[in-house]
Amino acid sequence: MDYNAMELMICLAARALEDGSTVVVGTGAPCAAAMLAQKTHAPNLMILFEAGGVGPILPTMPISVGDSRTFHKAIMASSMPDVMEACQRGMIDYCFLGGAQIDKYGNINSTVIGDFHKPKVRFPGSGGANDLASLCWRTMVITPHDPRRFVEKVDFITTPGYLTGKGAREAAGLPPGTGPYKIITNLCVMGFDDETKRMMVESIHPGVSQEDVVKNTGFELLWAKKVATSEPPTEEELRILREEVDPMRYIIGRQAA
Amino acid sequence: MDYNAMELMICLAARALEDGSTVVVGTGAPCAAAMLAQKTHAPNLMILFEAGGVGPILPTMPISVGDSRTFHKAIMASSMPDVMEACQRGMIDYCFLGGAQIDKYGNINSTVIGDFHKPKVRFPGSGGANDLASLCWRTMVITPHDPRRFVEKVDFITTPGYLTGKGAREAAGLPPGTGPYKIITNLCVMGFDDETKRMMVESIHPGVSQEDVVKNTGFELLWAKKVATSEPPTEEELRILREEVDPMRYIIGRQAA
Amino acid sequence: MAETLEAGLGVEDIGTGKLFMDPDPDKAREFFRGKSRALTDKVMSVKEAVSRFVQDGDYVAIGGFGTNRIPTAVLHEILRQGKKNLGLSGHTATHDFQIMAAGGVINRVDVAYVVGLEARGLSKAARRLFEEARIEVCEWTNAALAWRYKAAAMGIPFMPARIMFGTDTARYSAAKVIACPFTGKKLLALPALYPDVAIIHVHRADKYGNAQIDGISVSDLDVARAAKKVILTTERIVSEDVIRGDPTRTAIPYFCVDAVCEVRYGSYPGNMPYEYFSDEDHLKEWLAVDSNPETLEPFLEKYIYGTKDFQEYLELCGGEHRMEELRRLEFLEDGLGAS
Amino acid sequence: MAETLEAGLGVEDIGTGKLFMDPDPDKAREFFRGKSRALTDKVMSVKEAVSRFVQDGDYVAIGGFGTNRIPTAVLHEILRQGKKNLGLSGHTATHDFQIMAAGGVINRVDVAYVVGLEARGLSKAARRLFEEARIEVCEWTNAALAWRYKAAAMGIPFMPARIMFGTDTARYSAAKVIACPFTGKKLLALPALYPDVAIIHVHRADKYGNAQIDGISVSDLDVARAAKKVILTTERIVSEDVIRGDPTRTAIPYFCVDAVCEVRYGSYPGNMPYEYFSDEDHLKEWLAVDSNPETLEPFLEKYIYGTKDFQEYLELCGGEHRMEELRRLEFLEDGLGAS
Repeated sequence: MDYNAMELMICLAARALEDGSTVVVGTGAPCAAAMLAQKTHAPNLMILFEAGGVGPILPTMPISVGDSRTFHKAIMASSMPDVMEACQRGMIDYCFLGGAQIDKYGNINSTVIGDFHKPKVRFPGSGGANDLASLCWRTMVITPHDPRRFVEKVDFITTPGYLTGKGAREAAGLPPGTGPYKIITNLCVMGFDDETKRMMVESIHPGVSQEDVVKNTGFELLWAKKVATSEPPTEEELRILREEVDPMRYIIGRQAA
Repeated sequence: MDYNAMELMICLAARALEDGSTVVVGTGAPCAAAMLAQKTHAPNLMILFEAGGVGPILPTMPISVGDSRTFHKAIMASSMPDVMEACQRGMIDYCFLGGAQIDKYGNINSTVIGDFHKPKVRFPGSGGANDLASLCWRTMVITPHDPRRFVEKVDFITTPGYLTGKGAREAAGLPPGTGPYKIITNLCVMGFDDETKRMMVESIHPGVSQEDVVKNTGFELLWAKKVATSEPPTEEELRILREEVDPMRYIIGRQAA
Repeated sequence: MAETLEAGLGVEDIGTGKLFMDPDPDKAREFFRGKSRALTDKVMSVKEAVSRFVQDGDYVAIGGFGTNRIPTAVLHEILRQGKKNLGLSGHTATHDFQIMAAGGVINRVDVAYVVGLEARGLSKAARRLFEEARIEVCEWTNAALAWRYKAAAMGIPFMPARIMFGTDTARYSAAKVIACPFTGKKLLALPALYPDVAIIHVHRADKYGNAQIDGISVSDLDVARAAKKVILTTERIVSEDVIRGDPTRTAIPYFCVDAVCEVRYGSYPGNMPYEYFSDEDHLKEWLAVDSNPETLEPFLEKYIYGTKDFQEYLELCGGEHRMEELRRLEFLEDGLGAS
Repeated sequence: MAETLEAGLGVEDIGTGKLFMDPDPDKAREFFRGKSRALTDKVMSVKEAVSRFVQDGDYVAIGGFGTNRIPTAVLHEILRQGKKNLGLSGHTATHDFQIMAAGGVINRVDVAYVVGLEARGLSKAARRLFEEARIEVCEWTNAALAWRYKAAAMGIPFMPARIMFGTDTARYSAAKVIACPFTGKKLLALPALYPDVAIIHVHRADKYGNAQIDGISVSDLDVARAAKKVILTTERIVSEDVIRGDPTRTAIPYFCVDAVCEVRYGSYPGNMPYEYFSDEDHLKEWLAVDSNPETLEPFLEKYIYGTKDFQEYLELCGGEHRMEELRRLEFLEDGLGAS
């Protein structure tokens, strides 16, 4: 069955979300992934938005993480501090992030390219990204895969990955046991090596070569002992994604890279 | 016109409350005083209760500072932290306290008589008293006047008055500009001397002698340059107090000492 | 250590009291990581809830405000099941404290306000616990306990505050003094309080534990979030649609909650705002009998140990007829008299 | 200073950013002591509110969330009155930031999220401010600004938190690192943020400023309490009875508020929950024109400088007819399409 890279990324992200867990999502692909997970293997996945929406029944894709869709028939229309404090308390399992640059430890830049005081490019800044990546148990990243994004050294660490390697998060003061979990791109799925906390390729998408991945990554990747081929979307996943999650093709109609 | 000591105390307390100010009250005489003030010179006095009631239209005397009367037709039914934080922020002008013992600096004991670990008498403890006296601008005390209550040294400082004198509150860490304002008893009204922060008699109730006050006080009092005679309740005050504030005579029917 | 404090670099141990609960947010995070987030039916009897979620030795926080919106049925069941060595947060604990003191189920207490029933007078049974030194005590204030809950609800180990300075309340607490890193000012550091169990009575909840409270919430939003386990009693169990129909009104989300027990008149003899007023006659009777162990024992036997559940207690107290009177009082239907 | 930190005795200055606002709670207390607590009629025009309560140089906090429940009318009026050198809290400031950047009224910003409009793209006009170094910047995060407001609302000079560690976000912030006096763990100290003015759009308020918000409150409960002056715009002014009839619902009490302005559709082109959805076409037009000063100028002239008030702006944007379409979108009356 035909599918595009965005559909595959959403399906892979959805499968990484365990049933009975909690996830803070943004708009776009992460939200689609969480909705797909709810409609497939994880009916008890609870979705939160950082602006205060808790457990909505999403009628359509939100445009903003604070718009009225994010608390449509929700179990609670709360506040930003309430949601951030649930994260800090340890109640939130997953968060989803993007970014302009990411390094081999999963550190993310969404602030500036170039000098901070007179940047070449100014991006929005952390928003809630730093908070969620600091406080939620597992950070998921969905991002296009190219060498301008996957860089040896990010211009600015907006959001903590594993910083400089194993133990660095805890030494810096972040809650233990947290950190990047899966990086899902249009080429592959990566996790992190337990010993070094460096990014490690776990599966490569169908039709993508190991060389494609290397070529599009600006740092040296680690490779799992057995690099799998990413499981393509099932017919059922695609049907739900296309008919129920994103019938207007807001997300799945986009270019993934 | 005839009146009893409790009625006088309530009237004197009411008159000390400025219009357009905010006051946290408890049950009993303080609440009656605030209600009387609202119905006489201070229509814009805003009453709060520490459990969360803000700006109620009191239909009757509350029995508890958290009962449903305390937020009857209120402008907000909030929470204890919200009210306490308004105090800490500096938005609350007055609070009212009582206590088992009080010393010449206005320090109050409502915790124990005797040894802390095996007390002769155990009282309820601070409740919100310490908080309110620490954070509101002016602390009012309404209490019976006898030598067991007005003591040289309280067994336990539950709630800070001026501690050991001028500057002691600020040195200890309390917000500047706060402290006991008026002590209203069945014998007299006392304030605090600016230089020493010791309790100072400002007015003596009609029919009470200076000697009565001295005899009933376990420490040396200061005396204002001109000790006035406390202004008795007016006819109008008594009418409102008896007909509108406390028609069931819950409070004004009590013994003041 | 005053000098280092002045320099913005100090910690002063002013409190000599015992810290009953660990304020470490990482230990709490480990617990919360394992706590269920699933939307499952948590409706059960009070008996089952107490049996499953209150263990001997647990530290308990009670919602409401002493005689207002209190979870009486659970407190009675704790006595009936003979729980032992409970700790208690005495955050304006009045009738709730009186019940637990009478039942001898507590051995330690963080005190803000206990032993009194506000204007109603003092409980002798509760005082005896202290005067006979049968309970470990640590002193605090209402705001201190409120902010200790809030720190825990926020997932931080302490909350700075500007209270308690200069007093024996601080001296017999477990607070510390720190200097503000920005202003150099002294601040009281209040350790986070993560109760083992919170017990809260609400107006309505769905079967998952999403709950609404009408009127003041006292500290219950923070208590429910701070506690490791939460037992809700509710005047009414409502459908999920009621909750989702007005999500602005949700005070406690289901993922904080472990048990949902429907207990009509569950705050009796306390006041339940917009439902029924407190039964002042019955509270007076409590204060009278608990002045003496010899009158207290048969009273407890009659109303608590000798009843099988809260429904039987309500019947002994006048049942629906009395509840109707208290409803009329709540709604001021007989004029302004409150008792 | 890592060693003293380990010993629970240190303060580490990790932030090199500028602290725009004084976190001293005693200075704030002095201000709040003088703030009116009287129930007075505060209804006035947006023009009067901005003229009286927004001074050149003031530091401003905006309620809502970027394109949701934002006080657009006040932002336009700030441009129209040519206010200068404002500071801004960029707590997910999206369209609000875009307006203020376009108008050149701000010269410093605490950034959590600015220049972007979430999924809609980036504002070039907003980016130019940074890329041409025409604005002073201090970096934070959404939670950091939320908790900075909360510290101020609570009347304490800082809030401990567990975020930002190890990042350049912290390095370009004005946060400090302290050690927990109880656990020894590192905590980020976030300085209290007391804005000079908060501007918040709500669903309904009475003439005194008692206000209700339907749906998420984002940080507005804390913002309203933390700010020295508060301007409310409201979809509807309601009678005091509406407020007193359901006091559980009051989000902002009148004593925080200085001005109440009735502005129907006041969040346009943003979303107002339960009222109308965002006008994505108009927001797209904004993003298109602000990519270039030459297209931006006539756009601002047409929609803001050339209009006398928000009502005229609404008329230019399609008036009641367009608002009715956005109402239908909000209520999903034409199916699931959101734009």
